[in-house]
Amino acid sequence: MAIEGGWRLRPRHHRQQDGAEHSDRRRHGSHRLKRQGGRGFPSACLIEEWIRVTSVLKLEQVNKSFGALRVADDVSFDVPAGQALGIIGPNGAGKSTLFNLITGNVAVDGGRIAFSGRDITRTHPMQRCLMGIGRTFQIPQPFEKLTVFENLLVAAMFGSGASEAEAADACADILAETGLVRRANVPAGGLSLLERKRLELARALATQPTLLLLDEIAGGLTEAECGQLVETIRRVHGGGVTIVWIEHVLHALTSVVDRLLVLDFGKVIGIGDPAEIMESRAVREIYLGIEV
Amino acid sequence: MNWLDTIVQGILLGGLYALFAAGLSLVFGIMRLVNLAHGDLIVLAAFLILLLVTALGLNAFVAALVAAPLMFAVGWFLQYHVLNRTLGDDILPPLLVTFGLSIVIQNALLEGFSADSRRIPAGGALETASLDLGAVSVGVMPLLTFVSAVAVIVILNRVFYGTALGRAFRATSDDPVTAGLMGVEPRRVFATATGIAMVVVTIAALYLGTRANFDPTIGPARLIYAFEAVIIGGLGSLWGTLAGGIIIGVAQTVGAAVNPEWQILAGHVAFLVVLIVRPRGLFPRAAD
Amino acid sequence: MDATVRNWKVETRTRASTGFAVVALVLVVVGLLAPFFIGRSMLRDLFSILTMLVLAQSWNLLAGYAGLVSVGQQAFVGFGAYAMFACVSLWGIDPVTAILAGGVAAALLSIPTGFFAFRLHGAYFAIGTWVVAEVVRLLLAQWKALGGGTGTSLPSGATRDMAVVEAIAEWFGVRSSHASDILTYWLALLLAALTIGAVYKLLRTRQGLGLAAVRDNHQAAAALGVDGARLRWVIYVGSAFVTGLAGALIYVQTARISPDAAFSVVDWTAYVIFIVVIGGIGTIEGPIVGVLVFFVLQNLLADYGSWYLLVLGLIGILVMLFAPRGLWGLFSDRTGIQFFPVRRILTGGPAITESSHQGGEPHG
Amino acid sequence: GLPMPAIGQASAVRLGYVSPQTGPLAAFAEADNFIIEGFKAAASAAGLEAEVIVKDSQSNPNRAAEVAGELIVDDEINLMLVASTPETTNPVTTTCEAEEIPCISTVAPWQPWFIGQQANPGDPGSWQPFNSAFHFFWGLEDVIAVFTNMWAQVETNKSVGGLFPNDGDGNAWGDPNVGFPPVLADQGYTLTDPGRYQNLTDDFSAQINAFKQANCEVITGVMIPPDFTTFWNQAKQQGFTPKVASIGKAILFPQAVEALGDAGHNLSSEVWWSPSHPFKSSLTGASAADLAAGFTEATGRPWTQPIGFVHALFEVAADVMKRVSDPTDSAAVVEAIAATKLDTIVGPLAWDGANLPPFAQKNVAKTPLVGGQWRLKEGGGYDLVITDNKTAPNIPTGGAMEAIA
Amino acid sequence: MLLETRRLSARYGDFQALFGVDIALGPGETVAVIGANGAGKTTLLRSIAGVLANAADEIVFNGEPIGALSAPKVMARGIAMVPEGRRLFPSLSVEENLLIGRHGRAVDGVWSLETIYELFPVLRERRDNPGTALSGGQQQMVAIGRALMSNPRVLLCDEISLGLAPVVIRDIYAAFPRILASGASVIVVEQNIGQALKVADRVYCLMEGRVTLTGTPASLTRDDIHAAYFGVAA
Ligand SMILES: Nc1ncnc2c1ncn2[C@@H]1O[C@H](COP(=O)(O)OP(=O)(O)OP(=O)(O)O)[C@@H](O)[C@H]1O
Ligand SMILES: Nc1ncnc2c1ncn2[C@@H]1O[C@H](COP(=O)(O)OP(=O)(O)OP(=O)(O)O)[C@@H](O)[C@H]1O
Ligand SMILES: [Mg+2]
Ligand SMILES: [Mg+2]
Repeated sequence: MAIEGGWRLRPRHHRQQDGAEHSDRRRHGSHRLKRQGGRGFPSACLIEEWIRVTSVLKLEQVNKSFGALRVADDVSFDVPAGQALGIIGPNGAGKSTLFNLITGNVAVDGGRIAFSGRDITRTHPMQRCLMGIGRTFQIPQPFEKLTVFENLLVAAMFGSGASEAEAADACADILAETGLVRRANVPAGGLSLLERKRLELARALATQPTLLLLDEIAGGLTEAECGQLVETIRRVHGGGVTIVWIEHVLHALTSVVDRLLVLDFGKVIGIGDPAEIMESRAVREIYLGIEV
Repeated sequence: MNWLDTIVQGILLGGLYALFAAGLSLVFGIMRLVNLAHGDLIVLAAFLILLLVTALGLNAFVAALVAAPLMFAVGWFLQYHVLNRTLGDDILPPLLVTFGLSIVIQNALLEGFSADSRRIPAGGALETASLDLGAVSVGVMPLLTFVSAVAVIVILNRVFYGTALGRAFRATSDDPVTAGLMGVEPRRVFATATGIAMVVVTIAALYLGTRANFDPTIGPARLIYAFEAVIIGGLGSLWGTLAGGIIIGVAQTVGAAVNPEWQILAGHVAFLVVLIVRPRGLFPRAAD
Repeated sequence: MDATVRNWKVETRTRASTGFAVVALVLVVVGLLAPFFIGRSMLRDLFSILTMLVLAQSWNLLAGYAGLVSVGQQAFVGFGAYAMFACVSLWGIDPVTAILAGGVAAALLSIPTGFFAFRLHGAYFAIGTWVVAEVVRLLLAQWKALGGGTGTSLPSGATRDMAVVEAIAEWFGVRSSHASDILTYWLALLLAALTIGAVYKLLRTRQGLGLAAVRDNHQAAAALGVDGARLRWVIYVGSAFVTGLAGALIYVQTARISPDAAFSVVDWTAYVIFIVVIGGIGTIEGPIVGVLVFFVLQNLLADYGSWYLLVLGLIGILVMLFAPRGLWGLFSDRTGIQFFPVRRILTGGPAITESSHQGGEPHG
Repeated sequence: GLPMPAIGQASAVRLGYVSPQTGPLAAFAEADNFIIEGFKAAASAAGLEAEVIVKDSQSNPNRAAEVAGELIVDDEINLMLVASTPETTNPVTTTCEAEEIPCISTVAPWQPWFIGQQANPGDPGSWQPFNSAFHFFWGLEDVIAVFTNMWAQVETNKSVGGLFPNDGDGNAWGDPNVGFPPVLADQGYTLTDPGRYQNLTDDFSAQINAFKQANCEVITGVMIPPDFTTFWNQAKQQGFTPKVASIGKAILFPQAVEALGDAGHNLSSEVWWSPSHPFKSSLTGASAADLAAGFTEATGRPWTQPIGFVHALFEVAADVMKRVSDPTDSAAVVEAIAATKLDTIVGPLAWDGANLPPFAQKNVAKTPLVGGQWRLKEGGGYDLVITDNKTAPNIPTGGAMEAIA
Repeated sequence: MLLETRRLSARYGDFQALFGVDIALGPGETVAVIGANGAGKTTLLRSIAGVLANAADEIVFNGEPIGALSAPKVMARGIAMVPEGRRLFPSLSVEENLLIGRHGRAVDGVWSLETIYELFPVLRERRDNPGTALSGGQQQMVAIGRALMSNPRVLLCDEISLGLAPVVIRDIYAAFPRILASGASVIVVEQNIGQALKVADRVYCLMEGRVTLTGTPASLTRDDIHAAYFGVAA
């Protein structure tokens, strides 16, 4: 299933090779550029930008309740550019809801969400995608009547603004990377659950996001598949993409993320170095179920 | 102008619409089946009652009692053998099949009963009898209609939200395959639901047929009010359907009181206004 | 690293479709020349077929591709027709210009109605559009200058005095009523060809793909950057425009209008739905097949009174039950033939072994 | 002693006939087959070779226009005949007028037919006569006269309630210029007209309240049967009991009156034709009573008023075709229609402009109209009794007006 | 044997997903089915449960051929399934979702609302919520509880640990002895091989619709499993 040539994140079509940022739509994307073109010295203006946009994602006292149930309780954290943040927590802690708040699928009750320095608290989900937030859904939501390949094309053409020809190449590569190439021309409605999950990932990648939100994509994979997935995510991350990953398969998660955040009853009860977090009493008790 | 009377007549009219809508509320609200033949099925039931009244000389109410199980069978059969095949996420197959059915019923009735305008005799005095309540006088038949509507809705509510059968109805409408894994026979459950809806249709037919003339082609005209009542009430909410019927009824009589030109329009406008304010109706189901 | 050879290819055209493009062109040309060699009665039949086809294509675009199942298209037929009548009868405008005005009026009407209808989804949308159409009907029934509920007729001679009718009459050497049939036929042919062309073009662009995505899952589509709302608006207003044009054109030929006729849900929406679904929804070929079947049935059965409608209803039911993807779907599934392919097939590269076993299925 | 050039013709005369044989208005056309069979027999006996091509409008105006087009273009008819309600007569007539095909129409009061086809019905100055279309029936002025004559027989306070729907008939009857209002005002009646309601309305409390307020003792209007039943029942429930109710259309057919149960007793209506009309068919020589009896015998159904008019339509067609030498010459056929002078089963008929305003004189011919009341028979069923014949004294009455109990 | 498949084949349209699969389950046994994505594990369970149509004698339960029976009939005989992807009923509350598990087979036994609330206490708190307003993991708990409500003789579990927090997985598998003690036999489909091997008496490995490996957990080596998964020796 390995692919020759490998897949890498290519610059969005409208981004100029010399590093000058012309797109008004995606000004915030420049931090990633810097990592890609890291060999040279960044220009002064880019440094400015770099400083201004140290955190790609910033949540300030975000609150959300479903009826009497508090699912986000004064959640505040930020994710610096290029970081990979893992989120763990018991079932029902509010992890997926947090993603829905970040992508705008669920409206916040209070608080502020900023993306690359811009307030996006009230921005439409579609706009957020165009700004560079890509996501997977925990319960896959493929376009069932479109083929797998067309599913990706949609993401690539609309999400990253690529032309159809460019998008087709990128999609084909992503299909190969995610092991779906065999199923490229099958309507997505005929996929098995795990194939659907891969499609979720592939589609999110095809939008060429600067921030990638992954919701439980490693569950149900065999060891080998899991290893491959981790490789993929590492590579994407290496390409400069900021990642937030919700996962219950801890060994996969901890092998990628730089920081770990623990959520319980909608509250952030810990954030920091993965190893430390995993050792913490709270996590061992409420999440791993190890008696202490 | 007598506003009290206008409102009271509107509420009573709402009872009639709610009765038309209650059967629809079951199939549309619970199975998400847009039944365009609903109006024609009411007319079919009315002809059935009429047939029983004229052929056997039964009283209209007794005839309706006899017709109800027959209509239950019709509904059961229809759902089991025809409509079940159209269910799914797509609203079009049921739309088309029931539209075809509507045409078939209308024209079959035309062939069988001609285009004559008929009426079910409700037993002389009852049709024109009324209760004088001082400022307003309330017709006995409209009052009976309203009371029947409320009774139908109370009973249906108990069945659908308080029994294992009702649970099976709702589960099947969500996901027939998984319901099958629970031991629910989806085809039978839907057939039973439609059968029950047809019993309600028979009750509606009794009042449709006794209050005014009907002919084979009169069904679709009332269908739109029934749909409006179901939608502004909120999908799956039977009380909502009653409320929806009353809103449309009152809007119509108030509109007419201003000027009869606005009577029907006012009902539609009330529907539009409710949906602009609450796009999912007054009492939407939590999960949809 | 950049030298990776890419041998992926994306294909949409099929051999049948390339051949068909030529055939289609020939058909249009033959259609344009038809008045030279066919009689008037055939011309009128073709006119009805073509106008119904336009209605069917625009409803299909709406329901089959955008997932907006409207039961209220008669609003635009009627409104377009009434606008045309007002232009001709009240303001003395030439009917051909008035047809355009009818289309524009319908498009304008679609803006406020869309504002309302887009708050609704699925079955709600269907019923909502129906109610809106009723409201428009009831409002126009109050327009006393055009006869209120009674209706009105075009001034006699209005169609005979249409621009170019006289020229056509001379050219063909026919009576002016025949000449106006020729003109309306040409307009219908033009409208049908342009509608099909425009729909196909739209579907082949990225917007077409976006449309399919939104219809399948609007939440996921939004999360991938597809502007579903804008797409829906474009489609809704566009199909209202086309429907309005068709309505105005139809009533130029009928020459008499009344609210019940112009806003008939059965004539302008139910039969259209019937046509599309019988033929195959979500395909461009479907409505074409459907409209032909419909007319054959009508001609065969129309003299049998209520039996005609009864049989029509039964056929609709049977097709829906046993060939839910319509007659064209049935054919296309068996043969894999598509004249208007829109599916993008990825070929080349390593190991795309399976291709879809439903290869014939378009996004429908 | 008329010359009969039709005999020498190579091809048969082609008559197109459109009527609502199915759909809600089908009751109007129930005698079509019976009449057409009779016509064919009589015509061939008289040596007229005529082919009748019948089309069903399905009670749908769109369909009516379409089949009219087919008759003209596909079947190349020489003369169009059309009957029964403006929904069918108007689209067909409009098509014929545009195609310059001669057309004779009936069974619709002439105002909705004539005015309803004008481009701007609201502006009498703009009304144009038709070139090829002709109509025979009575008009609103007749029904108004008949109704007021009937009302005059009963002691009332001259306060009238009007029920006019927003359709072809209702708009004509309620029209402030040509309808009921000006005439009633002239005759000293006060009319309470709450406004045009839509057909198939389920509640008439607004109208009932208005009538009660105005203390109306007379009710009139032109309603469809279900609406009248709804109104009549609701009126009784609300304690509103007028002395006279003269209603057009709704109680035309005996079945519709029977549907009211006992509440139909003494309702009054216009009578266009009945078996007791003292006229004979020019085609078959049968009297009105013969025709009605023949229909009942053939079909087992009671006679209805449209029978006479549909028959008369074919009488006129036969008469016209006898008088033209070339039936394909539209202009000649039109001329022949205009020159018609015929004693038909619905009375003497001529497009001579008698009793008509100038604009309609060319295209309309009037037939006599009287008034009648439905009376409960012993042992069920109703009889239509002619109670007023001031407008047509040659038609005998069968009794005097009675107030509704 | 309590349940056996005999040369079981299954297809979706033109696409054949299973080719002559033989597996067997004894009373009180736990059998694990493993295999790569798309190997046909779900298809196998769906065939047994009666969701997919088969020839009657392809599946034998208690000596009776049940391959041709519909899902409700299979369920009434005591085979309950926890479907892949949870599939709760959105218009039913959590409690109703559990209760409907008894619809086709209301057999008294160990499992009742009470014991299931004991097993998953969080469900008791949310009993009146619509089923789908729960988190993914909570939904999985409801799905398991719902299948247990009929006190089945055979429980089919399709990837029940998918998406669950480790503590919940532990709890669920901790419940296995209780499930088995109540007299039920279990087929688990698991990607989590470690987990599967821990609970299973016997393991079947599927690859592209065929059984490529059978054995007891103890007898299987890593290499065996790898080979069975991918058709090549590691
Ligand atoms: N409804 C369907 N229509 C067509 N093909 C299907 C359908 N469901 C499953 N398949 C195909 O059948 C094969 C077996 O699927 P199945 O769901 O049984 O796999 P699985 O072993 O459960 O995989 P996973 O681990 O991904 O859940 C797969 O290739 C899948 O794509
Ligand atoms: N639409 C909704 N309405 C009401 N309650 C909801 C809704 N969506 C989620 N919830 C509730 O919010 C809480 C958090 O749900 P969420 O899906 O965010 O959990 P999670 O942390 O992702 O859990 P898991 O790891 O199991 O996926 C749960 O208790 C759930 O029941
Ligand atoms: Mg989650
Ligand atoms: Mg599976």
